[in-house]
Amino acid sequence: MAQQALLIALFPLCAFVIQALFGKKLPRHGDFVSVLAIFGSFVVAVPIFTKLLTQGHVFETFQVTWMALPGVEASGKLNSAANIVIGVLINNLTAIMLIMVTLCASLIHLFSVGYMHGEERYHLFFAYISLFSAGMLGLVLSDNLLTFFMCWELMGLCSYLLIGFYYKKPSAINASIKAFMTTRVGDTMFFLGIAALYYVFGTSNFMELYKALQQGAGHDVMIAGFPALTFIGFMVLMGTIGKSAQFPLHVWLPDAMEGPTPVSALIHAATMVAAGVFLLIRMFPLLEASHTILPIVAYIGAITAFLAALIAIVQVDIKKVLAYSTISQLGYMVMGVGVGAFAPGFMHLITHACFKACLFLCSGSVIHSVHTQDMREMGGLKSKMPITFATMFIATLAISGVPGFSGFVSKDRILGGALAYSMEHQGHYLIPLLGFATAGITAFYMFRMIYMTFFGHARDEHKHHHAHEQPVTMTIPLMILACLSFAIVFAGPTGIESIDHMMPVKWFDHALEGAQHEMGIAEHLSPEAEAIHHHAHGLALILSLAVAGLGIFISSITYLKHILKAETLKKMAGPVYPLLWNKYFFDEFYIGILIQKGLLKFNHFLAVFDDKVIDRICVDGWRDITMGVKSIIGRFDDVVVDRIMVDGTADVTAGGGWVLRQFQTGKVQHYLVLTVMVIIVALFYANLGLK
Amino acid sequence: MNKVLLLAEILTVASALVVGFHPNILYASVFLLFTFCGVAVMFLYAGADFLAGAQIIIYVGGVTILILFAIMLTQWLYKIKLADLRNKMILPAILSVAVAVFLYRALHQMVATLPLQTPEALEKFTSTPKTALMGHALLGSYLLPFEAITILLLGAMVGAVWLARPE
Amino acid sequence: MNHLMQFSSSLQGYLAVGAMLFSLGIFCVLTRKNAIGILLGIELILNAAAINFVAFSKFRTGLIDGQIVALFIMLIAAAEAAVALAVILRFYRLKQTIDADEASIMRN
Amino acid sequence: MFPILSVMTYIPLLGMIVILALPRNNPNLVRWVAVVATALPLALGVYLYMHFDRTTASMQFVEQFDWIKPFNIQYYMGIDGLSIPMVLLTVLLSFLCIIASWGIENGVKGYYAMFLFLETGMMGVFCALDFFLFFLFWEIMLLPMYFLIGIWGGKEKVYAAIKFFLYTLFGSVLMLLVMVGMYYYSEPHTFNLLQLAQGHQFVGKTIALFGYSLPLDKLFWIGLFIGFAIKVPVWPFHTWLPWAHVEAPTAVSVILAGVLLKMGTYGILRMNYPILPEATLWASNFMMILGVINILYGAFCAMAQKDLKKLVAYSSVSHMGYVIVGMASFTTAGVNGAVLQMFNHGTSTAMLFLLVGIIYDRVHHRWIVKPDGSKGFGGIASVVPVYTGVMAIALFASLGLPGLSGFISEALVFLGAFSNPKFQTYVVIGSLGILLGAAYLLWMFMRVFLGPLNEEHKDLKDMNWRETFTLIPLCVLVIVLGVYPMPVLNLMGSTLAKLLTLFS
Repeated sequence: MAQQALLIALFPLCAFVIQALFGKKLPRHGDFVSVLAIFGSFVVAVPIFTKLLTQGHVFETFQVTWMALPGVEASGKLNSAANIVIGVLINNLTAIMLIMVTLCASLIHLFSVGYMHGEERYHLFFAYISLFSAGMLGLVLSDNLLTFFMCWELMGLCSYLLIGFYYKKPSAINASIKAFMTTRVGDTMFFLGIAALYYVFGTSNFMELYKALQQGAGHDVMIAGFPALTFIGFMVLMGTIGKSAQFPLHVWLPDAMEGPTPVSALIHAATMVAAGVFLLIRMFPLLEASHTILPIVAYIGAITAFLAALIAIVQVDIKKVLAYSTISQLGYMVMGVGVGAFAPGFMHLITHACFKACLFLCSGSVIHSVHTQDMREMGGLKSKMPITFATMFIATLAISGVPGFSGFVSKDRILGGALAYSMEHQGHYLIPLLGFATAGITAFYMFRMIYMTFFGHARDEHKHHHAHEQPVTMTIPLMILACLSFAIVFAGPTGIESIDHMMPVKWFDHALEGAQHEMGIAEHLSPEAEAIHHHAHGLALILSLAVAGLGIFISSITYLKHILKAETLKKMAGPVYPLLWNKYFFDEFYIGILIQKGLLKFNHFLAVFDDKVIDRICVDGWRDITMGVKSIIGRFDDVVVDRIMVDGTADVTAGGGWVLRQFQTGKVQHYLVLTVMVIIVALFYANLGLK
Repeated sequence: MNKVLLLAEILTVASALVVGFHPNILYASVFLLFTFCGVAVMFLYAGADFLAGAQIIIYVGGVTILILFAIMLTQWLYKIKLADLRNKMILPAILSVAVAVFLYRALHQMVATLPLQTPEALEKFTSTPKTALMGHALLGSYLLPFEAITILLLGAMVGAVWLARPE
Repeated sequence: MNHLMQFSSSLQGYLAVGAMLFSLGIFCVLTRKNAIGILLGIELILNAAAINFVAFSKFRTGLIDGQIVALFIMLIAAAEAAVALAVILRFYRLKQTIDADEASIMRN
Repeated sequence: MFPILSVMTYIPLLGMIVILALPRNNPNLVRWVAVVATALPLALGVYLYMHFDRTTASMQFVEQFDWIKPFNIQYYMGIDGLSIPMVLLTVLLSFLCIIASWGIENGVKGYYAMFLFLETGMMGVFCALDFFLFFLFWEIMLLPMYFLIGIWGGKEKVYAAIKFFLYTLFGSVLMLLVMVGMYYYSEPHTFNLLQLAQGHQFVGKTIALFGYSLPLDKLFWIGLFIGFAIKVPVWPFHTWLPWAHVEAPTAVSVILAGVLLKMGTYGILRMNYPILPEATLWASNFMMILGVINILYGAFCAMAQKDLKKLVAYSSVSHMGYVIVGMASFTTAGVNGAVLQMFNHGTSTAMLFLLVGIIYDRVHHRWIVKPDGSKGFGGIASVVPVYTGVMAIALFASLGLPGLSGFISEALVFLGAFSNPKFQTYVVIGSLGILLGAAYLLWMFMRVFLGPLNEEHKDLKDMNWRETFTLIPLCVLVIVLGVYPMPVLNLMGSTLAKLLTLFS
């Protein structure tokens, strides 16, 4: 089965090759190739998933030697210790990820057919997006960090290409290079983490890593002055921070909205950015073993979630709101992993992928219809676009944490985990605090978006007039994704555990338990801890319902009923508002200070240094030295010194025609004189030596 | 017999002096011819009969004539005075003398390090006719350099013809 | 006189003549402005080298090798003279002079 | 046995002679002769590749006989896993360069003759196993290069050529001294590289110089290293490279970056490592530092360049730094990665230079930003899509994107270097190069190809069949080796494994 599973990644890869080479000549510019390929992947992924559902557990591996690097043992025999082995790992996590990615990708492909219709470079769009799907699926299938990283980077490339898809637009290409470079900061460090992993464990295979960790390997190794596990853990975290747009490398994701909307849905909401969280989950045993990293993870997540949510409040671009909300939700997942709520973190990854993809596609549908992204120019679209409205509303309920929807289940569990963590570890009260605050803010800005877009009166009559519902290829994906936003898909009818625990089938929890067992992190809580957890989850349920309700309430009275003026809120915020509007001045700091004042100045300095100091002074400067000798000797003999020393010696040693052009006579005999002098010196020494 | 050798050496050096110092290039080249002849005699006395012959044929018969041709082709005997304009002479003179002195000293001292044959063997070697010996050497252990020099000569000839061809 | 004759037929005599020819050759090469004059000097230098080889062959090694090398020197000298004279003729045709100082176009 | 290496080496020489004998007024005939004279070695290279025994570390296709008996100089040719990737790279790039030079109009005969002569020199360097022979080919190669830059180069060609010549000559002098020294201190006197490598001959011996007693092997090591470092070029001996690359005609830049730079690192692996292993270990730290400096310095300088070709030239400095780092790590992955990087850099940088040459042929300038501050290009992706696509592949290969060849070698280099606990800090610093590499290349790509179209270039023509033909093989190599590097890796595995036993 593992070999067949490779097809899941290979289908889109083949589609990419076909599209890139022949796409332009195919009928319909070959969009069907990509769509069929990803549906093929979905079809292959389904049996794996059904196996998980029916048997509760899947585990398959398949490995090949990719690079044989023979080493020699002391006895002189060749060995293969350094060989690089890659392969496919299919376990519960993989199976869930596969079905999620293939499903979302299929739907988004389908949506793109309508959305991108008639665009220039239509075939390339599908080529890139197929390559992306191949990368993401390859990443999910990888059983080792090396291929994981390769796919990771491949996705980075596709992200770059797709953000810069409208390559004539300066803002788009700036955003694309920013995205690539910012994530590459994290990627580079992630790669160092992989190298360190190789050094410590001699492998990057996940299963072997888990086994080694269970045996307690790696605790006594130091790297560059740090404990190895902490070093690796930190580097892996940096990878996540780059890819999942966590604070402080979150700046690229909002700009990435320059890409076409399906790209935002697929890459910058559902899959690629979630890959960072997936990485943390895959590496969880290592993070846990290092002890120092997990709190950092939790804080990074909590801070990101909170800061991004705050910015989202003031955004007026519908896609930017969603972008910041994505950052914020990713922060939740990271926080969940950080507080040890590993399963809820993963669950949130999946649920978020579904409802965020839905939200993005809905926003795409709106944008496609009214040709603007500015929410201030929308309004009152509810009647014009009923399906879009309904699906988007469902997804909004899900992300806001309303019971009965998927987002509620996962978010509530994360918050419960965070609360339990702060109860167990005194002093970490900031984490749940930020978490709950974010939950409220999320509900607020999401409903703000819904109200501004669909309710009220039309603010731009012209645009409103032309608005229309989208064709069926675009609405079907919306509906399917909206269906997946209900809690029942993942947990139970309401999502509230105490009510739902009679439900016989809780496939998700079973699958995750299996996965945890496999990783060697199966929880065996002490009775006290059990009690704390139970208590915390109960408290979290009440609190999260309360804050979400509060958020929705404020949003409603402000943007729906206009009882509270948005202007009043703005005034109340005081100096915070400009801070949020300018996104905490991160861009100014990175681009203005670090890059322009720092890096580019330094580059320029080095280039000048290279040209003027090393080349001109150190190399060509021999001329000046000989010239200096000349002036010391003075006018000893015009003929000898000026014409011969300078013309001859200086130029030859000077090492450059710059000198030759200025001082050289080009006369044979002057060189000969020099030659003869050398001969004399040589003979003189020969005489000395022969004595 | 040594008188002849001494005379030859004097002739060699004296005419070389003329070559070095005479302002007229034509005279210089004619005296170069005498130098070559003197060297040929020295070769003869060193037991190098074949070389002496070759010296006469190649240098006296070939090179010198070539040089004279070149002079006549380039410096119209009637139009341009043949006096050779000189560069500054002091430094070259110093250098040349220094070279001569140091070279002689170096060689003189180096001689001691060379293997020395018995006087009988040397005498026997000097008195043997060399043509046959050289022939064997050239087609024996020196075959490769010999072939190389053949190609060099051919190349030089072709090159010279090509360079001097009419436009 | 006898002493001189003794010297002249010794190894030292040959070496002395060789050294003198060599230095005169160098002098000639360095001072003449005329390209043909320079060529004359080179011929002298080469002959000086040949003399030394022959001398060592006679007075020291008693082997044919020295003479072989001398022969090669001659051949190379001949080749060199041929090419050099061809170059000079060419140069003369180009510049209407054979003053070596004029041959400085390589200077760029 | 058929002397395949000699035949490969001398066919171009034969071609050169034939070309010199051809009439001057038929440049196309000259070109086709050159194509044949490089295609034959390429075909033989394919034969070599097929029949090369991957399982042994010993020399193959050996030709050995006495050449200059009195000095024990041998004519000794042979290849092992270290040389064969370089030999293949040489024949391939030479062939492609001959085709890429089709546009040369002045002095066609001389140009192609010199080019073929150059190929002979390069082949010889990679095949020679006798130090004397090696040195001979090394010098042979210098001469045509000098003329190719000095005659067919750009505006400052003479300066660049002389600079190149003097720099490399300086290196050659050091190498010559070491060569003679090795000959005299070896017992029995020999130039044979394999014999020199036996028995650690130079360890513990000293030599008196300037009144100091210096360890012989370290002295030799330094001399050789400087000689080769100039070729690599290792900072601070690199300043000839931007000049030479920028002024040289396109194909010569390709050869320069694709093959000549590798001679430096090849030489270090061929001589310093096996002959002087103790000194190599002694100097490993120093090499590592230089490697890291190369990576960063090259990258920083590249980012500040305004001339496209100069940017690529500095990127070569940076990329050769990876080779040094990998070599100095003494781990299986590191050294394999270094040699693979030599090959991969050869292909990817050749692509970049060819591409820059193509655009230069069209518009006769290469400014990213013109000296007056205006944009040199901008947005040409829309007029030359195929060109842009190929450029993107070359670029991404060069910046180490997974799936393309550069990544594999860089990854191996870093994995290897990190596995040596001595060097972890250096690797952490050096990894900044990965980041900077992406930065300058993408920034260049953005300024040249993306954005609004610069109206000056709206009539730019896309690549013609000849240009496409030169780039396709490289493209294929870059992609195939990026996905499955074994075709090259398995050539060198056994040889490098044996080499590493000296350091364990």
